Amino acid sequence: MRHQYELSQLVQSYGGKEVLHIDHLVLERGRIYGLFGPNGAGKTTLFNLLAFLETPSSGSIIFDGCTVPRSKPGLRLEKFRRQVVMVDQHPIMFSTSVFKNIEFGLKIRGVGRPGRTEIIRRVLELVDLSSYASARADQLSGGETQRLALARALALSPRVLLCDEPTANVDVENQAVIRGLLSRINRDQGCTILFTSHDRLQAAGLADETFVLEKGRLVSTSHENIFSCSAAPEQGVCLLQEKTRFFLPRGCLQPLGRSRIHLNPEKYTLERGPEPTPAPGVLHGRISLLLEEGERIRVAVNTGTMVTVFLSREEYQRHRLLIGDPVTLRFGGDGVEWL
Amino acid sequence: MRHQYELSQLVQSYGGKEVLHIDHLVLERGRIYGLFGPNGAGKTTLFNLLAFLETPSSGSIIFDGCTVPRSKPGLRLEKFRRQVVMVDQHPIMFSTSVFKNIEFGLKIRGVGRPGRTEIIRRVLELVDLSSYASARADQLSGGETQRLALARALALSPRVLLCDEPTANVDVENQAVIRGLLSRINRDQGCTILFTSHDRLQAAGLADETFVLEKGRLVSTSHENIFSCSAAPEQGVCLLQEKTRFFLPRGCLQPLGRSRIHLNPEKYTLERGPEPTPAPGVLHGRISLLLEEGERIRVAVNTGTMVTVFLSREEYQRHRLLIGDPVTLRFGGDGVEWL
Amino acid sequence: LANEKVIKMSTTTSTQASGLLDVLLPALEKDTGIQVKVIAKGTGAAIRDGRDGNVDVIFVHAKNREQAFVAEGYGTKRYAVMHNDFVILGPQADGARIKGMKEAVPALKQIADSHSLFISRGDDSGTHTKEQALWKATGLQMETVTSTVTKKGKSREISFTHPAGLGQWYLSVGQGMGKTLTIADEKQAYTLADRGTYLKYKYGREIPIDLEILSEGDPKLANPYGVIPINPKRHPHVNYQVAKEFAQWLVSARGQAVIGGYRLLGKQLFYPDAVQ
Amino acid sequence: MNFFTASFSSAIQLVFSLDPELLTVVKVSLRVSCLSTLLASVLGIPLGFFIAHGHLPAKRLIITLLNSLLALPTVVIGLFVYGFISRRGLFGSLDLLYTQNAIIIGQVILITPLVTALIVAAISRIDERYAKTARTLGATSLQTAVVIFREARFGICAAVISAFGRVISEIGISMMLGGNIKGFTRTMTTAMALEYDKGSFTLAIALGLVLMTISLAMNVLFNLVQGRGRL
Amino acid sequence: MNFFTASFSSAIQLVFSLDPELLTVVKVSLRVSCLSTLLASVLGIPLGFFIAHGHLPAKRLIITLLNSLLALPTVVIGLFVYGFISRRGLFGSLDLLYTQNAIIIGQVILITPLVTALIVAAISRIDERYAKTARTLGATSLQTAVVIFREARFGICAAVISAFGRVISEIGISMMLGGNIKGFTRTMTTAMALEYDKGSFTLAIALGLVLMTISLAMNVLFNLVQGRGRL
Ligand SMILES: Nc1ncnc2c1ncn2[C@@H]1O[C@H](COP(=O)(O)OP(=O)(O)OP(=O)(O)O)[C@@H](O)[C@H]1O
Ligand SMILES: Nc1ncnc2c1ncn2[C@@H]1O[C@H](COP(=O)(O)OP(=O)(O)OP(=O)(O)O)[C@@H](O)[C@H]1O
Ligand SMILES: [Mg+2]
Ligand SMILES: [Mg+2]
Repeated sequence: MRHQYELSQLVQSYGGKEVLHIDHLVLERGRIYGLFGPNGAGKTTLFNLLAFLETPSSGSIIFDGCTVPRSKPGLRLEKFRRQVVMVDQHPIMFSTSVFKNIEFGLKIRGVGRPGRTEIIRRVLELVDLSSYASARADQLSGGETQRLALARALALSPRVLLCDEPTANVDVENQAVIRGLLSRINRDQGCTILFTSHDRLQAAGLADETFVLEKGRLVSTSHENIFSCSAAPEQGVCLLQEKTRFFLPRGCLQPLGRSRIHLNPEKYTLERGPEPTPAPGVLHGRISLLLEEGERIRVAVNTGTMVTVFLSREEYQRHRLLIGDPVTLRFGGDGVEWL
Repeated sequence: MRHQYELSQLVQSYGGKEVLHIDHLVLERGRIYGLFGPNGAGKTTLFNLLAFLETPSSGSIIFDGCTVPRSKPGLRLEKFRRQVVMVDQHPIMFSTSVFKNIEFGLKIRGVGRPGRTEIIRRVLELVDLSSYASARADQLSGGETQRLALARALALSPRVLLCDEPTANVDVENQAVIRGLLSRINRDQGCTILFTSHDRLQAAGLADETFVLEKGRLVSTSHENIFSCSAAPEQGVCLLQEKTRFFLPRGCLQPLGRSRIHLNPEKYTLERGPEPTPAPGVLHGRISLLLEEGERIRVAVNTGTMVTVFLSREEYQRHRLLIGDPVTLRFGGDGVEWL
Repeated sequence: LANEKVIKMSTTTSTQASGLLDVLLPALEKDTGIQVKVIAKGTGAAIRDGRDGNVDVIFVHAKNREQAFVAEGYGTKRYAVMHNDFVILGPQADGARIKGMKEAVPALKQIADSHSLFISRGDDSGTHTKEQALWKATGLQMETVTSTVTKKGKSREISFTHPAGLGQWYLSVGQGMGKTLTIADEKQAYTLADRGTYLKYKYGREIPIDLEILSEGDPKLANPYGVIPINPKRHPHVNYQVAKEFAQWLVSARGQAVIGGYRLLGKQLFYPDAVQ
Repeated sequence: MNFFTASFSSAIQLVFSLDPELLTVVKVSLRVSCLSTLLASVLGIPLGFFIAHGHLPAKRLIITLLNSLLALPTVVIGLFVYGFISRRGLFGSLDLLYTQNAIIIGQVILITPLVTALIVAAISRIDERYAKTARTLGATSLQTAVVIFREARFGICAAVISAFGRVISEIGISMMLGGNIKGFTRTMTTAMALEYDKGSFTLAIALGLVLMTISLAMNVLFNLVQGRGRL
Repeated sequence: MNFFTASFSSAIQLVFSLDPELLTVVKVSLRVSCLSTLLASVLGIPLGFFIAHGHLPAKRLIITLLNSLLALPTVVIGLFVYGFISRRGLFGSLDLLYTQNAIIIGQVILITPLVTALIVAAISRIDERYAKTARTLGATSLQTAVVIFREARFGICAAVISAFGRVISEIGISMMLGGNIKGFTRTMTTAMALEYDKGSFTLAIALGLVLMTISLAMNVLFNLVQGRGRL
């Protein structure tokens, strides 16, 4: 049994509004998962459920082979919670010292004083906050708070670690440190890790697998290249982010008014050089970013708005693209989707 | 008189600890400034002073030609505050509706009801939160909150806008929107903008000028390539981020124990291809990222740790570097600094 | 504390506030070894305590109600212990011109006729009972306020009688003697008071009240006190033997001597009733 | 024991008889309690705000003193005020003693420390960032205070309600400074005390029940005014 | 007027004479007040926590009822308890009437609603994320409650201090259920009332001053125990 979580028909609603609806999802033990999605997609909501901090409106969660009972008043979920620690998006610190904030979870788990001191020393060092041990935890700066929250979670050596935007507000140096930390505890302790992020670039190397939530549902789009899109005066043309004119490919009708368009970064063709005449599905611009992401290369093309596409290493080597090179992107009807 | 702010000998201490110390700094009207620096460097502290929300321990601020009086109880700083709005790192929402949160500042400024409604409608649209107008503001998701906070500030058309990490927690699509918004209000309304960020890439195109704070002081380092650094067993070698061996250049002695090293990304030479023997000041690796930043190209080299350097467009065109290309970086004694 | 010789006594505030108990009880303890726990409250509440069996003995001044109390079997016997007297007080200016009048009833009538301010205790206390009786005797037109109380399923009427003019010249304050005196003094009004409290307020304080005795000595103004041990047949737990011993000591020559000898500010307050 | 049931039926009877005397007593009680709660709030809320938010050097000491004042007994307040407003006192000429205003003065002294202390507690807990946000949005000190009040509204309501509960159930001051004068300064509690002294417990409890009903009604009203939202 | 100065010197004299009678009275007062505050806290704090944090359907209604209970007059409580513990009452055989325990019972009834209501107010304002954080760190319900208490400590202290102030200055219940028996149930306030009844205002105020001093001392003590930290 290698399933850490198995979710079925998991729904969470607030005031009648469904903000999360997952039909089925299995998360395996000892892996690192990245969770992406726009604001309000339900990422934090999902984490709250996975950390047993809220009760879903309906649906079931199987954790480590045990069905999590639906919370009733007085029901004790500590058994589950002790194995899963969530690091909040905006972590909150108890109004005591940094040391005591970390000590809290350890005390609860009955770790003896010398053990506690040793663990606290170690985790503070990991996040480079050793000199803050006796500082007031609720007066730290934004990034310090974020790091302390991670240290507080790490001290408990959880089986599952849920990090809600672990590197937001954290400085570049420590972002690398945190990513290193996460992969290390995953490797050394077999800890299952889920994290959310809006920073694809930073997160790219970390996750073994990624999911995208959109309006509360798991979607297969990669969540790149989503643009607000309004109709231009001409027929069959729309304005991406009110700036870039885009001829819609044949067979692709724009919904009325403003809407959102998704240009699939894997379903396109790329040619070097500009194409002089505007044609359906065609965008041109200059290359602005090139980035290695695993076995593929991310290419950001400045067409007025920034459009991202992916190339395989071979394609890239064939094209030998440089920053500033003019290119033409051609999206077919299957590469364009309305959201 | 084009000076928006003139700061002299500005010091802020908390409990005897000096967290900010700026000898002299002039910020000009109508420009966009980026403020960078590691966690705890004092960025938020500086913003609090610039927004007249805290009183400096010592030093003076001249705003728009007027010296800001040192706050005494009962002193009215509203005159100044009405021109400067700060968007917090972790913005706090009043526990009313989204609409009323934005309305607050407008009401205070005596904007009439129809005017208010119109402005609120407009700014909500700007940050794509129109459908949330009647939602409870303190129950929004992380990124929604961030965007609402910006909208709340924009509604007031301030002369100066201070954004503390405006795009942290915001999704990719809206990050672009926010950057667009900031440059637009800067252009259209001549609003002076200061923002902090840890995301150099995102911020690159936005700022007219950038500053770096480090331990409360303005520094000239670009804050790139700062690594924790511990001594390796061999003489004259250190380990960058406990991973990459680095032979220190001649004349460059490592302080005892752990410390932090800065490799200046502008003081180096780059050569194509690997150099087989380890030599002082030399790192090699493969290119992992190429990014256009104004007139120069950012190059990230994966040497085990990620090292960033900058190339001018000409140099870049000369080298014709591709992702994955092996390169050698050579830092002289003046390119290496201990922090 | 299992002292057999401890009893609880409910009494009116006047016995305690006048200071009598402060000399009486030590003498009692010296003679008989009896310790008395004193609970001072309004006459009505004190009688109520006796009815409920919360105390062993009561020491009050409301003769009719005391007799009823014994008749209903709550107490064994009323021992007539002592009396003091009431006096009619008023401001020095004496707008109703009653100074020196020997008889209380005409004096009150004169107060009513001149519509001089009169403060009534209005609390159904012994003093109030006496006042109502005097007013009735004046032959003035009286008003009666009746309120109905449901008790044990039966309705019971409680009535108050007062001369016409309530709220104009006749104020009913519903408070203890001391507070009533303070109010009367403050408003420079007439009132009926027991002599003990008056003396205390006139001579026993840093700031004496201004009121003066304008009429005294009428036998109708006598104020008898009685002591009643609670009937053990009703309340088997009461310490009847000691309570009886206490009552008997009070009416003994020794007890009576202590009472007769008590001086407040050089003036005698209480007159023994059981002296042979 | 059975006087509970008896009291209950008396209370109902009292209320339904709409006894004019009862009505007067209720009216006096409500008027006095509402006014003194109002005055104490007007004094105590800003004061509490100032103590909690002003940068006072001796904040802790002030709070300790304030808390000690919560133990001020009604007798002391009664005598104190009496000293001032009695015929021989400083303000004797105003003829305040034994009026409803005298009760109000005493009760204001009684509950202002309570309101203040509870406001300090309610406001201290409000995150400083609310004030900061209001200020950066351009609020004056007063407008900032309004924001903080809105965030602390539940605590503030609790303070005001406690104060109201304290005064409407208060006896000592009403008795000493009001004088329990029938038709003028007789309140529900002094009427109750009087009934008790007379030994008519049933009526005393019946009045108490009426008082509780009124208090409940006031609270329901307050709750409606306070409106919906997070507690 | 000048009885204020007179009272002041009397108070000092009283304290320095270390009058054994005064000492007994103070001891009784402190014992009764401390015990009833303790008991009411033991009842009211968990109850308040439960009301604030439990997912009760009728939370708002319960709070309204609770607030109405704040107006419970001492006479009613006194009579109510009297009904139970008087000789003819349900618990008459326990011989509780006119003992310190009777006062404590009455006072606990008096202040438990106060403590509970103030605790509800204090705790409702604590950000839910504190509880959430504690829970994700593995805290049981009890441990979570402890965290919330620590964050709400200032409000909780205010509640307990108010309750203490209320009982130590309370007269009605002490008088009715204690009986003001010298040496046994005479508290500072009933002694004060007696002195007042006797017309010795000076002594009454002097006793009041002693009471205030004791209350101040208790508060300073409390402050020291409470320790440093944000208010
Ligand atoms: N307690 C709540 N009551 C009502 N609505 C809520 C509540 N919590 C969240 N929501 C709403 O549910 C939606 C999903 O919120 P959630 O916090 O899960 O988003 P998210 O994916 O974490 O977004 P972000 O990237 O901005 O953090 C949002 O639209 C939010 O406004
Ligand atoms: N109220 C305070 N009391 C004590 N120390 C404080 C207080 N506010 C900030 N500090 C300390 O001052 C330093 C600077 O804090 P500041 O918030 O300005 O950092 P920052 O540059 O904004 O960092 P970040 O990128 O993490 O937001 C930090 O070390 C912080 O712990
Ligand atoms: Mg979120
Ligand atoms: Mg900051």
